[in-house]
Amino acid sequence: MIYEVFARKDHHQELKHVGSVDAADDELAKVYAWALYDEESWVEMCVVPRSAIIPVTEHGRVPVWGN
Amino acid sequence: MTAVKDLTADQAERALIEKIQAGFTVESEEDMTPGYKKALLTQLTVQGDTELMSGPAYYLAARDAPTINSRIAVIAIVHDELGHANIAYRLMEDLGVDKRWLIYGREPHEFKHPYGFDQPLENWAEMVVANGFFDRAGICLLSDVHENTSYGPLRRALVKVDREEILHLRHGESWMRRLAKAGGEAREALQRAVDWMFPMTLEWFGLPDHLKRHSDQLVYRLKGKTNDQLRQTWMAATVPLCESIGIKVPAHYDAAKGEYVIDYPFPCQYDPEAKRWLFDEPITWDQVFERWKARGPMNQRYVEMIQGKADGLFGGRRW
Amino acid sequence: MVTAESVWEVLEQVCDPEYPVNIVDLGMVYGIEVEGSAVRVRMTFTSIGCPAMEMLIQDVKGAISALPGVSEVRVDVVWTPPWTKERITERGRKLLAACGVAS
Amino acid sequence: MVEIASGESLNAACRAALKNLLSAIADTKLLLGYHYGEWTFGTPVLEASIANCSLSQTELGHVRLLHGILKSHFDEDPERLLESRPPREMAGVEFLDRELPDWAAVVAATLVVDGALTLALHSMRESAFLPVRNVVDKMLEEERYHAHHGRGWFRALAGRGEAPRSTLKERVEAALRSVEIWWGPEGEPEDALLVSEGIKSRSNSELASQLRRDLAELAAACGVELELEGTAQFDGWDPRTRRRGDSSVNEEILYHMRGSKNQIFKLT
Repeated sequence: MIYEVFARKDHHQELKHVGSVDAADDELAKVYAWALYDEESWVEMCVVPRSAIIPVTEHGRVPVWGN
Repeated sequence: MTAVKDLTADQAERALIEKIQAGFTVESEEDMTPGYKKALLTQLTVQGDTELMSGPAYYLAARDAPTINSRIAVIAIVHDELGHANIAYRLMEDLGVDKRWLIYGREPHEFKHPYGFDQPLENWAEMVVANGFFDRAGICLLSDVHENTSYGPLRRALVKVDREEILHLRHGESWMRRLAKAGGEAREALQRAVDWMFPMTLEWFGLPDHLKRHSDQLVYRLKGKTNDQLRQTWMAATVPLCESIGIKVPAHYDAAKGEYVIDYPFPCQYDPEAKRWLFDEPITWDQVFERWKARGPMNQRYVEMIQGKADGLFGGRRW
Repeated sequence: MVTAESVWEVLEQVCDPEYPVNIVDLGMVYGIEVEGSAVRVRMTFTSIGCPAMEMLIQDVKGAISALPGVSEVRVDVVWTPPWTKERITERGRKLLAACGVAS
Repeated sequence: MVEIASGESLNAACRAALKNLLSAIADTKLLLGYHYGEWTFGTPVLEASIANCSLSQTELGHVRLLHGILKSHFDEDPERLLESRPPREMAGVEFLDRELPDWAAVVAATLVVDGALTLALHSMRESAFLPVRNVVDKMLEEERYHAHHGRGWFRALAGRGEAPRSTLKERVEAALRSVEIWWGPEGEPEDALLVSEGIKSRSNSELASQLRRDLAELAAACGVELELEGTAQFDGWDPRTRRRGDSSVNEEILYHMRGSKNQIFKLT
């Protein structure tokens, strides 16, 4: 299952899309997000199953473009 | 390779090329033409495969690292490289290519990494020269892509890559200085490594500009510099480094020409068993491509390491 | 005669190889003590397995040794309190933002 | 609370016991670092490769740190520990003595062996011995994702059908048997001393029960039946090697970890 990874490096910044991981479940997705996107000591990081993302804008789409 | 003429004959291709040359950033598949997508996928495949294949090459050297600090440093480098491979494959996956197939489904000869990563790194000197030379080549190529690429998602993803590659380079160069300074066997091993790895990296940048009339990647602004320009950038960093530590390289700066000049017939024959360049046997680029296509001595083993056993989960590993 | 201030100052020239920001603004230097010509630095790293640890310690020793009046430099690596992003100074944040790190 | 700032301030018996414990943790971490490194390749997905590579780095970082403590406070020479000690003096968990044969064995090592070390470290969070207490939180923070990786793959493999499940069961049980020996017999004097002196908060047998409980809970949730009750025999058990027989780590692994091939590059 593909999960999108979001993170922020500072509390006063918005969450930003940093990439995606392929994982069997939520717990593994957490490990992989941590291991793959470790370029920052993020203050917050989270993963969202790609299937849970609902596009809103007209050209909204998944995967999330333009990380 | 598609000729520029062919591309510009197609109206849609021509329109996209004009837009891109005027500064347009491609953000999604809908912005792409078939020609653009194909050129981008080729570039990402080479990028991903190069990073991926450096993993086993570096790891087998890290496994015998002389100290715990140096072991940690190279394992961290392997970690970065695999992460970078994942970035390229992820971008391809978003364009409809199966990432698992890219990694686990292809035959060893189907990977599109440079010949340099089909070679064994047999001692610590070769490991650190790989960091100093190969990773420097990687930085030359990728920072050019980073600065120039018309593909937005790639440009953003490369921020992480660029930064981490600098650490690899620093690791390589500081060890090269240490080995040179240590003298004796360590220094001799360093010189031997440079002797085969310097020409190996020069060849890596590919066909000289005067033999190459066009490049899809330049037309679509997937990169900015030509092969010869990139080769010059690489030599401008590595030749002075080697000279400053008293290590000989077969190239020098020609002040009159204002550029670096290679001191042997380029390209020439290579003996992978002896790891020796035969400077008295010049060859054509077609012969180089043939050698590349036949792959080097470690191709099969490195791919087997990465893929483990085909059925994945439980088999013993062949490597 | 070397002073703690001059040591802090010179450490602002030592950069982390991955972040183009000096170790003082990254909040990695926990303390500096000067006794005569001997300097003791207490510093931490972002992770225990930091691959650049050896390199950075060498850089720190080199930079301090170059100060006039220094005869001995000791670097103690400490892990309490653990380093977090909160330790980065305001100036460090601006520098990081300026070079495009994760922004 | 008693606070002991240096190795010299420990009483002799306690100092010897703690030195043995820290060396045993470092030896096991060294082997974990090696196996995670080896299993940076040939995993079922690239993400798992990258995670293992990261795990290897953490473990080796911890070895470097523990060797530093052994040097400063216990007169140990890290170079001797790593390079010239006879293999039979090493005190790693036996499960790691040889190459891990398959992915299920890697999952077992992560879950059981790495998990046991994490419990051991956890029992020293409030240690009276400051040089350890001051580093434990940082170490535990770095270990957090190791446990997630072990549990996540246990679940994943348990859900892949009969054959994967039975291999997984076999590997986890073997790892657990090996760890039980490493913990030592109940009431083992060195361990009891470390607890009574406030170096550790819980005895190894308490930690062993905790590990069994954690595994039982995970296995139950995944429908795997694990044989958890130990039948370990401890006659002739040596607190220095944490073993009873004269088994020892594979020479080839040691050859790699000692950097024997690159002798001429060991510059001072």
